[in-house]
Amino acid sequence: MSDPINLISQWFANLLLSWGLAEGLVKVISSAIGAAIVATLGLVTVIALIWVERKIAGRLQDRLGPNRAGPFGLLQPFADIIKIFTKEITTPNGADKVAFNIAPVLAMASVLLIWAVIPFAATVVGTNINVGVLYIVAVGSFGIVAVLMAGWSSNNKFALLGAFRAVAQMVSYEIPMVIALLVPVLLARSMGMNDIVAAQTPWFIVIAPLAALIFLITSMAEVGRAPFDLIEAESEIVAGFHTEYSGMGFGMFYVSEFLHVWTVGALMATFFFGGWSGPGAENLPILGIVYFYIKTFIGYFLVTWIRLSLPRIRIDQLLAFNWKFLTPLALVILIATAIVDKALEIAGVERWGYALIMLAVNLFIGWVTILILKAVEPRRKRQRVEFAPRPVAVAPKTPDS
Amino acid sequence: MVSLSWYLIFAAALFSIGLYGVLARKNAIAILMGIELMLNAVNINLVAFWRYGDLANIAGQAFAVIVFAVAAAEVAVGLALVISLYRRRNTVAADEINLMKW
Amino acid sequence: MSGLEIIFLIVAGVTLLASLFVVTTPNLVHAALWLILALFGVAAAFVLLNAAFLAVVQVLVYIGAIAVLMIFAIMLTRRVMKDSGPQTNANWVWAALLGLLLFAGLTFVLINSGAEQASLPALALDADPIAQLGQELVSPNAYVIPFELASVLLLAAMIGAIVVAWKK
Amino acid sequence: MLDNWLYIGLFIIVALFIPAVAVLLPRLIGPRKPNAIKQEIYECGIETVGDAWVQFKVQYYIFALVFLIFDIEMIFLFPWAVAFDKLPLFAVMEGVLFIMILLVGLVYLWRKGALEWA
Repeated sequence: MSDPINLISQWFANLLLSWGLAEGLVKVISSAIGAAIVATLGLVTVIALIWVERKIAGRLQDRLGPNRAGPFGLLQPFADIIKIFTKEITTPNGADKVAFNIAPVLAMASVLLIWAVIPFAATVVGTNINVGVLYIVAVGSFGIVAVLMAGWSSNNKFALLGAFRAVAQMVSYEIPMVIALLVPVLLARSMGMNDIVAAQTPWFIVIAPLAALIFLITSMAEVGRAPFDLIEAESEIVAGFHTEYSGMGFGMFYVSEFLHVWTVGALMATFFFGGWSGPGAENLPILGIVYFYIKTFIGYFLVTWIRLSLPRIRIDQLLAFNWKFLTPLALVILIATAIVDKALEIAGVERWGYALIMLAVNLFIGWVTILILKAVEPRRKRQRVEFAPRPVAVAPKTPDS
Repeated sequence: MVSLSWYLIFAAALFSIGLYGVLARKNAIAILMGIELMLNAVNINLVAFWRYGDLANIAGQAFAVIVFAVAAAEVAVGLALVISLYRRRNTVAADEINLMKW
Repeated sequence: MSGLEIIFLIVAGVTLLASLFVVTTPNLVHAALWLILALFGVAAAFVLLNAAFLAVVQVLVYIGAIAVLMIFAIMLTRRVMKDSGPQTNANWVWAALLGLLLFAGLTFVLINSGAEQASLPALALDADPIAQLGQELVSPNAYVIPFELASVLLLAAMIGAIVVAWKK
Repeated sequence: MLDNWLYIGLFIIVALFIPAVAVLLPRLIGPRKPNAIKQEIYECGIETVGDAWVQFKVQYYIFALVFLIFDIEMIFLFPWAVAFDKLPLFAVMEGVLFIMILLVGLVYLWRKGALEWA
């Protein structure tokens, strides 16, 4: 029993029981403390992430990033927090005060709630409900409601427009995301997060690489980061749905976005990269936590890298990309996975042969997709606009010449 | 123990409130909200009967899922009608929509 | 009173209160927000009934999709929100009476129906209602016809709604 | 099983409580000097004209509608995927047929032009 975390929780429960508390009450208290620890861990992660992200952004943009407050600028996030906590929160005229203040809370909660079901290690998991995958998608819908509330209650044209855009984008990309999530569920025969992790031999990224790619793209769109940051296209609609928020109201949206990116990394790791699994993780849960965090960070870094490299796309491109490319592709992958899986089961092909054939099917679908894309929209020759050379400066004509 | 009748009375109350909304509200969208409440009350009943009946018989849950589908279809078409009406007649008050009356 | 009973009463109370606001609030956006709370309460009731799958589906479908659709529709037809007239029609007294009567009648019937004595069967540990649901939804001996019909119904609803709402 | 949901219920409370404190705390410790100009609605410095309820494209509604229909259909497939081990080939094909109907709907939308933004 080399699992310190469960050991501590059991010791704690026994301690409470020895104090003479009822068993139900002990359960409630220890669950509440567990929930509080997981939620706080998420928020602490964000504090680190703000520094990490700014450093990554700095380096990728050929500058230093924060380097004044503390060594390597490590104290920068704390300075930010102190600043944002002491800022005045303004409420615009004509705003619906209650909805205006609930919206940022709801936005934050919708992201935090995902962490209730994410397995950190074989035995370290908040709770392994048997509908984990759907739970994650369902919790995300509170984020949609929060955006709508924020946009509507601000009494601001830009905010409402931004909220409408955001919701259109989020609901559109939810469809291929749910279809892509059906693939790991189908492969694992379960919606429980820990069951999905346990079923990954080999990792699902090998068996279903296309589903993983679709999931990554759609989750980035759900978060609303570049190249999908039309939600807060500052050159078009100011700051989108949170235009009117200041101080911590804005801070909550900001923090929830950071945490959401990190969560996308965690979900990628859990669904497609084997979660906590790795050599020795079965027996040593601490090792599982380390593996999980490394994998999550890789996913997080990938999303950040893409964000910093690509320009924003237009809204018609955004929606066309989703409905005319991602959704049909995801449906085709789902059909292919279901049929091939059943066929292989009947044929009796096991593990590695199964994985290889699945990989081949995925690669084939990807290849055909690229062929179709090339046929539909051949790459246009890059056009160069030629100008007649002209001198940089022309000598002024003197009147006597 | 929470007995079956608690759930049934809860569902009955929800249904009655929904019925009031359907009958008393003027705005067509508000009427649709009332219908949603009534459908939800029905779903609670279905699931409660599943839970307190034979667990191996999944009919209650299966029907609840079908009710979800029906509710979605109803809302989609209903709201589309409301939007279309608004565009043509510039009103969404149910008692002013009487073209089909005579 | 057991913990479960208290939780049930809180859930039911919040749900009913929220649904009362849904049918009485003049501001339609507020009504939609209360509707979200009421629907969430129903999801919690599903959880208490051990129907976890239906609970998450309830949140996903009703809060994530139907409520959002309603708010969109309210915004699209928003000029009506400005008219300050009463939001109820002339029959609202009769409607309230009918609602109360229905509730009283149903409660009376329920109390005398013996539902109080219905026993709560223990959940089998190995049975997974979701897998069972999945099997029966596509089983020819059970619900395959409703299953495929639901698909066709949704397709028809989508096409119909788009034809109706489409602006030429 | 309800134990798991007890944890989730408590998590909901915690997850609402922490940000609520974070939003309320600055109201206590932060400055509070409202004035008419500060509370004006931000519109890039120009005075606000009309109210915020500008008319929206019906396209937004169409996308939400398509989402609703697809969402429900996907949900039907989750129990099917969970029960996949126990399904005979016929049942698998039922599910595939279901997805095909969905694809038909998508093709219809595409042909109709409902997926265009402009």
